[in-house]
Amino acid sequence: MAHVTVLLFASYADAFGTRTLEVPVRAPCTVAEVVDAMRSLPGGDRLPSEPLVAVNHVWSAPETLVQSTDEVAVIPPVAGG
Amino acid sequence: MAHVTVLLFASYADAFGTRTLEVPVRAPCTVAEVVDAMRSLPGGDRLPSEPLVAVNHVWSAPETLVQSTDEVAVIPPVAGG
Amino acid sequence: MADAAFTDVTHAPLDLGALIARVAGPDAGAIASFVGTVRNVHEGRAVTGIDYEAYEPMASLELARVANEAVARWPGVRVAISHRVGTLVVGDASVAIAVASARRAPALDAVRFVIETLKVRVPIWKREHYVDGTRAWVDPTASAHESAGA
Amino acid sequence: MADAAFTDVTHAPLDLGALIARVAGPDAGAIASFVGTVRNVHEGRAVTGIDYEAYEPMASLELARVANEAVARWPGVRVAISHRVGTLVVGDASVAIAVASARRAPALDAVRFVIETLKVRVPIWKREHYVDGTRAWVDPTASAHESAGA
Repeated sequence: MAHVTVLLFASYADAFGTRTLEVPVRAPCTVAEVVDAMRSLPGGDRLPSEPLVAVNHVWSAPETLVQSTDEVAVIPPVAGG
Repeated sequence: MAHVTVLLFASYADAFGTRTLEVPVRAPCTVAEVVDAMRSLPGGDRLPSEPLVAVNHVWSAPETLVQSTDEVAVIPPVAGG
Repeated sequence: MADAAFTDVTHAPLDLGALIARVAGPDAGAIASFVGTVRNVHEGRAVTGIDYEAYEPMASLELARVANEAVARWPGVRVAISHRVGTLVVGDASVAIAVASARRAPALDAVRFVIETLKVRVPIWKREHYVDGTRAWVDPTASAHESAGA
Repeated sequence: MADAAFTDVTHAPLDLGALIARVAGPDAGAIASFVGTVRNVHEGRAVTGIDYEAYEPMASLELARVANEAVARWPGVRVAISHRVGTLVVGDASVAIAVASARRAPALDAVRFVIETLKVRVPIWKREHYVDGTRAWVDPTASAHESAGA
């Protein structure tokens, strides 16, 4: 089955019970499509309406295209400092 | 002769050639009167129109009264930091 | 004197003096700095420590981007930033920033820019440990107040 | 933890770490600091050192007044300030300021207030040494630029 692997951290890793989540969506697709597909997985109800996403270590917009080789991270509200 | 002793520092000490100047004015008098009396002394032409003055370690206005027991300092533009 | 921007994400204790030494130089008349430390209370709850977690490769890159943006915005400044990750106790420094410049205003402005910007852009999270033994991830977007970090 | 305000005018080299230690504490999440150092150029002239002269009893009092005003304006902050006097060479620190507070904004604001205020209020002067052997008192009111200090 086609999937995109998403990195998770902190409260999102707790919510989904994993740090690397296989999201059932076929690349290339948009960041928004990856997030939408995550909502139907266990823990997906804990995502906010528009979570932060980084593609290849760069903050990315919902319409950004994701390739199968990209590193995708769905990121909880940051709280460094 | 009546006088007020004025402490001098930095460029004013250089201008008057001393760090303690006896200014020929009778206390009690105002800060402005002390400064005016300094202008007729050698170096007095180097004073600006309204130099900074401290009386007993507090910044003081031209109309502040000076007593004979006060510590009076006429102070060049400050440049700390 | 070092490059204009030094940044790192580290598990080791922070050393502000070392960061200052990195940015100092005979052309610098001003060195402004900031240290964020773990404090003992957050929204009225006693805090004993904080786990700092980072998405490390991106956090390192984003920290460098913030430093480089400061250098671009205040030409001539030198910036050094270290962010610690791992488990910290009350009083430990979580972030240290040093900025040197010829004059004081750019150094002060750039330090403020760096701390404000890294807090919203660098992917680092903190989980507070409370005195009652519970732990919770800090969500600045869900809270009217800020956390026990700086 | 020390009193809310520590200040001194000293002939000894400054130690920012010691000032930070004075203001740090488990209730502080933020420590902002500033160090002014002698830099190697002023208005295009090469500077080799600076004599700092103070009206010492008043400078000590005025520095304490500035620190206390910062504490009054940003309640809860702790402030430590040291100003060095004597002959300094390029790179030497002439002033060091550390401010701790629960949150970062008051610490950053108070450090800026302290350096800006002490520069116009504390009776300290500097005489720059130029590479050609001449010396001159710095008069900020007579110059479009600032001096080789911070």
